[in-house]
Amino acid sequence: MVPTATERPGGAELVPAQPLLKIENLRTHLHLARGIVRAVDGVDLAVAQGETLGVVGESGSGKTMTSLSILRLLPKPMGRIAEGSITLDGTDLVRLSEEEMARSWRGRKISMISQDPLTSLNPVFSVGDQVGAPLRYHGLARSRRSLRETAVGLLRRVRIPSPEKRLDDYPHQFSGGMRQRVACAMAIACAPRLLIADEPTSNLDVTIQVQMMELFRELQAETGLGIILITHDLGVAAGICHRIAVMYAGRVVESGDVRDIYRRPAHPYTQALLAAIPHLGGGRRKRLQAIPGMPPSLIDPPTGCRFAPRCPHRMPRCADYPPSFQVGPTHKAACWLAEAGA
Amino acid sequence: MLRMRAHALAAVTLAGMTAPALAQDAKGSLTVAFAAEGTVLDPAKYSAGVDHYFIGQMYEQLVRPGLNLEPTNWLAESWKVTDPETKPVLEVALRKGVTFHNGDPLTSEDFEFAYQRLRDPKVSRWSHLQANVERFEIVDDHTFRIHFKEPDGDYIAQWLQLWAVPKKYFERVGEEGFTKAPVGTGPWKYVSRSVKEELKLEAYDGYWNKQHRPKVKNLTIKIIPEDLTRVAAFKTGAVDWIDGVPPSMVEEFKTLPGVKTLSVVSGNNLYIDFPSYKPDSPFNKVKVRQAVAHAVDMDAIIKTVLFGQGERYAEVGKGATGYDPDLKPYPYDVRKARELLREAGYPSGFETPCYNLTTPREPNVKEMGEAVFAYLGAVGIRCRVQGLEYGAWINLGRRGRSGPPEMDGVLSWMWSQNLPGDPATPWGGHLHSFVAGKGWGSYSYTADEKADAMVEQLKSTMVPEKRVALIKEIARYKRDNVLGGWTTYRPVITLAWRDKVEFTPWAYPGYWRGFQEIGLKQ
Amino acid sequence: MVGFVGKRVLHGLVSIVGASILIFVISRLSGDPIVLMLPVEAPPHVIEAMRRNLGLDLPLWRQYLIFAGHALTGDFGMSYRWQTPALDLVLDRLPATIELAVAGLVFSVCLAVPLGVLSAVHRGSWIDTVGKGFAMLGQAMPGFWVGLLLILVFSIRLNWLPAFGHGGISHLIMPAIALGWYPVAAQTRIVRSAMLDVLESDYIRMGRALGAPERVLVWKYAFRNAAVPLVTMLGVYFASMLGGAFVIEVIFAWPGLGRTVVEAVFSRDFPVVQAGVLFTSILFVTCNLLVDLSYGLIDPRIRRDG
Amino acid sequence: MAEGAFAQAQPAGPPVAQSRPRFGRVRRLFRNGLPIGPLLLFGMVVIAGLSGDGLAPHDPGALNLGAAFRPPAWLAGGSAAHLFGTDNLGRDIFSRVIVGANIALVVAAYAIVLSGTVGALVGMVAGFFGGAVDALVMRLVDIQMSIPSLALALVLAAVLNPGLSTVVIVITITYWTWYARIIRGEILSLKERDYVALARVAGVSTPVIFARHLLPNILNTLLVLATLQIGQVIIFEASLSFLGLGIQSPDVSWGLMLADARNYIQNAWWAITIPGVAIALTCLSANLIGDWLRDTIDPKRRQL
Repeated sequence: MVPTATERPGGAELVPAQPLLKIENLRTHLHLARGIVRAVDGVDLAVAQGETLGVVGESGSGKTMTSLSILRLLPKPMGRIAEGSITLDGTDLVRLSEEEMARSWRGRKISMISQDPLTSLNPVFSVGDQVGAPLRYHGLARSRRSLRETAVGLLRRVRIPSPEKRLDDYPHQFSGGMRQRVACAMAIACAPRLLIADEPTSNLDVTIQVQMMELFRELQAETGLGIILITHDLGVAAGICHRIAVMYAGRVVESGDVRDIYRRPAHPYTQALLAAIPHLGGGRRKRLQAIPGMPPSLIDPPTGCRFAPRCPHRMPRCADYPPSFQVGPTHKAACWLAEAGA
Repeated sequence: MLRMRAHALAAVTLAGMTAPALAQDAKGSLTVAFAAEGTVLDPAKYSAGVDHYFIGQMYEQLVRPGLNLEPTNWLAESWKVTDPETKPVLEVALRKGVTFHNGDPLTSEDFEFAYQRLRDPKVSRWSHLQANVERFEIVDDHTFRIHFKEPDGDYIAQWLQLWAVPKKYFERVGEEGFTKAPVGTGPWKYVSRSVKEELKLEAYDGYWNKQHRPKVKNLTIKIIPEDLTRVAAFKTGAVDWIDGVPPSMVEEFKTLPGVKTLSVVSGNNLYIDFPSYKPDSPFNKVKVRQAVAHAVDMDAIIKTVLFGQGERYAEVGKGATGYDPDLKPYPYDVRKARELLREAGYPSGFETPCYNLTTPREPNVKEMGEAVFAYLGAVGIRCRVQGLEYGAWINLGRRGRSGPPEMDGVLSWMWSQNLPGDPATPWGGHLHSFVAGKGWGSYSYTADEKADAMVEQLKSTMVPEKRVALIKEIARYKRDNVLGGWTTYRPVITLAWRDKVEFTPWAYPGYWRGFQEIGLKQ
Repeated sequence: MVGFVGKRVLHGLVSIVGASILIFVISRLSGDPIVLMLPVEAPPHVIEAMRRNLGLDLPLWRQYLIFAGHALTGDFGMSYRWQTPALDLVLDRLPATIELAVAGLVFSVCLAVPLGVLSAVHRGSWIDTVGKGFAMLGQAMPGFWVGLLLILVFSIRLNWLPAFGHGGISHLIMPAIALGWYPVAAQTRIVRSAMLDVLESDYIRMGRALGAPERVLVWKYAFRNAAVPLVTMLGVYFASMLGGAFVIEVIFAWPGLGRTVVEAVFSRDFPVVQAGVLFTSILFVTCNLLVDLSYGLIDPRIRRDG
Repeated sequence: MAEGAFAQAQPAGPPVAQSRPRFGRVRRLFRNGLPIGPLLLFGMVVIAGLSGDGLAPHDPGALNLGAAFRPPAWLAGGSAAHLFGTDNLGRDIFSRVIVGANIALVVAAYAIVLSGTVGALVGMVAGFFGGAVDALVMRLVDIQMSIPSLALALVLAAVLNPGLSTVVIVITITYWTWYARIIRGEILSLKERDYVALARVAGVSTPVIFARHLLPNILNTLLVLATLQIGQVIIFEASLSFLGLGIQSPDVSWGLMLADARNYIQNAWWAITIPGVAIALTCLSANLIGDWLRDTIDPKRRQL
């Protein structure tokens, strides 16, 4: 069931029906010895209930730092949220204390699946213990026996074969795909509202990737779970996301429905990314275009459009900082080229 | 048949010895601590003086030194030696009514059994002491005679050698069984032992000597070699009696409230030896040896290095057989020492190796050695000091052996004359010249015919008066010519116990650690 | 699993036999024991008789064969000094040394683990420096000196602890401290760097993302991973405890094997030296083997392919 | 495919040099500056040591029975003549501590050089050639490792008649296995590196491979091992001297001073405290320098 987007007059961002998560003007800085890295430099995002938002971009574009900001798990002591708000179900997470964040939000309302299944499970504890852990953290476990039953249920839900027998096995006795499923079971243990999946499938081979996507879709359908899928792989994003946000150098340069982004990419960077995806078939043998140059340093980022130095359509106007132009009902792009179509 | 005049006193049964004092059963328990541990619990297997600490509590001999060191008949009611100069026969009459801890009565067979085991080199390490005994004759249950091939003065000097061991019990339980549960006639009965940790004893109710007996039921002897730890154990009340109060703490212990101390000579005789037998060695000249005797301020060393825990002696210590109060040790006189060196042909002195024992067999023996060598250096006998731990030290001192090069300089040495002391055996070992294969002079660096003759004669002098006179003569000759080394001091040990403990010190066996009479004040 | 154990046991046996040969030969060179056993005035023929009696006049290799032959049947010869079977002496004293070595190890681990974890969790803070400083101090002070000072303060001055002997826990405290303080620095370093790695791992960040309280994360999930490298080294540290016990036992009058061997060396009591050192190395080899086998308990991955 | 943080596949037995990509980064972040304090402290010990008894105000061996148990200068009854007071024989403790530094350095220097060279050579040979040689060496190392070091030292010292040279020999025999084991591990990991394999393929002779490729890396580790060993050697010598089998008087060593002073702990606490503090400060500074060296030169060696 694809959520219907309703028009919000004048809003730059077409807001989905019931906003689950709303990020406004988020700035997250890393205070390092060599200077302040403005990893996230004014990001606006939103995720609706039951919607999957794909956050796409090269590494260092700030997508992971954004997800860590949502969970308030920035690396201590360097990471700090300088500005902006992250509102989930009406509560601004940035104002919460660390204890409160841990006690009632992390793992309870928001949870995460990390990238590498090999290392995301504790090697010296049984799978049953780790899957049951979130329930213990949030006081949802009545007795040991009921905890085991819940854990078996969770494992069955993520399609782990004969879960009762595997409860006391250890992570190294599971394949990569299986381990990611266990991680997923841990993530949904307390029926969270939002799931942040940081490159969940990049370490898996393709067949497993498809199964994982299938799993996410089922979970979402069942629980109305909001999902933020962070990936550098546009192909994977296309498969599952309802909406896509493309990030470059700490900024959202384009966002919109998945159809708009793939058919009518308005921002040169998005166009370049799409050109870099190898297409099966498609007749013409097109050489894959690599994007020249390197993403800018985030310590003293260039003024104006940050993609300008690598942008084939560079114009003098690009020296000024391009606002987000509305190029479609739910489609925005931060590029002067898009100004014409607004 | 010349009766033993000197021992006439001994022949008479001591007044009151057998009067049955009302021996109420002893109660209570006491914990004491020794610095060193006896190794064996079988008198025949005794190897060194330290073994007396345990053997002395459980076993007894025929004769022993009394409270003021005079010879006292113990298990022997009376004894006499006939034809002491030609073919001596020692006849002993045993005390009646004496029983072993397991109730067996003491009889002559027990002593014959003890004699047989002492003769056998596979059992005893002192088999050579029985060399002069021809045969052992049992007259009746309480009388036996020992026939000698030739006169043997040492046999008498060491309390007639034999320890009472229960023959029937030993043969029943065998050697293994006996070491696990030893039985003797002594005041203390064996309870249990944990090597290096403790020996538990119990007062023997049926003990024959009602007058001198323990007045406490249980005794635990703890073994704490480390001085500091032993003192801490005493101060914290974990133990009520300790031996070997470190010299540096004797003054402090004397002032401690509720603590009594006793400082007594330990029976060991220390001296400095040098190769006077070697013609090419400076110590071959008597003037050099006399210079050594004058060069060291032994009294200052005793006062500071040994904290007063030493007693000067000239050849024979106070209380020992043949002690001559008129024989004085050499005075400290640096000018005389240098003059003697000049006369001996060494105006600017000479270099010599000096060997010092570093293992504390006697308290502060290492520091004492260092101090002596420093004084020698001051008069021109310049020492190249080398420290030796006990094993290496004994190996170096021995004459006529393979291994490390012969001792070629000044050597800090010691030779116990036991308590109350008899110099015959020690002189046989380091005054008499070294004779390979004969057993004379095994650690001797002296070669003097006159001294050799006198020492050999002493060996066969059994008549006490003659023995004393001969010892005095040898002592004077030894002192004047500084033969067999220069005598320095006899170590003094200090014991300490709490007021609540009633302790009467007996010198032998156990070298003051015998608990013949110990108890708790009621 | 069996192949792995078999190989290790074989290595252990080779080490033990090798150790027995090494100690046998060296102790034989340390001078003549007869002179120390017999009284000073014993005549030469008695000395020769004793030497023949003990078989010390035979060539060295034959003496070893006789010793090895008897040792296999449990007869390690009679102690020259105590004149009791050397084996009994050693076996009586071995438990006390094990007790002390274990106490020392427990003390050092109980100190090193919290220090290591805390200084890793609070890296760079004052806890880190104080922790490391305390651990470094232990590595800079000879055990016997620590022992002496402890006796001076806690026994003589404050009279809190018994200065000697063997008995309840109170007897164990000071010797364990004197023995155990030395390896604390090295153990802390191992736990600290292992902990630093683990705290940055994905599964810890995953745990945090699931709302785990910091205490549970550090002391349950992170700690067991960080303990693995320390456990692998426990065998080596137990051996250093055995070595260190030799001096500590002398000071605290601890009736252990260490003190027995020290005194046996001084009195050239070959049977006791051989039996004592041999059993210490058997103890060392077995405990190393046990530590290797125990990997499986702590680290499940080993169990599968161990 | 990003490589996992670190795969915790634990080899049986203590891990030989286990490389950790992430680890290096953490350490370099916290590379501490030059350890000024320890360098200064150790420098003082070296100066005192090299000067023999030049710096000592009195003859360290001179007895002065009258002036026994003088407290240090800063205490009541102390005199400036004897800065650290005197011991039971009236000898000046300050002079003895200085001369003690000399013995400590001499023992440490000889022992480290000897055990280092022997251990490194054996370790390199065993590591490089492997096979039977390696197995033999490792068994030898195991045999010696299975005897507690102090027990071995005791028996050796009784054989060789105690003194300075005996202490050095005993320490060498005890510590060479430590070097051999670690250098062998280092060689095993270096051998796998491509440039060594390439050199061998290119027909470069073994000694040249040793000299050009293996030795430079080994020197790093040896330097770290040596500094870490200084502290251990001094403590080892002190323990030997304490038992009476180490340095013998008239030579002066801190361990020996402790052994002599232990009976006078009541009358002269300074006699047993000051040499101990000297040992502690020297070892502490040596260990800190060793740690700093290890952190900067060779972060992987954290297990030492």
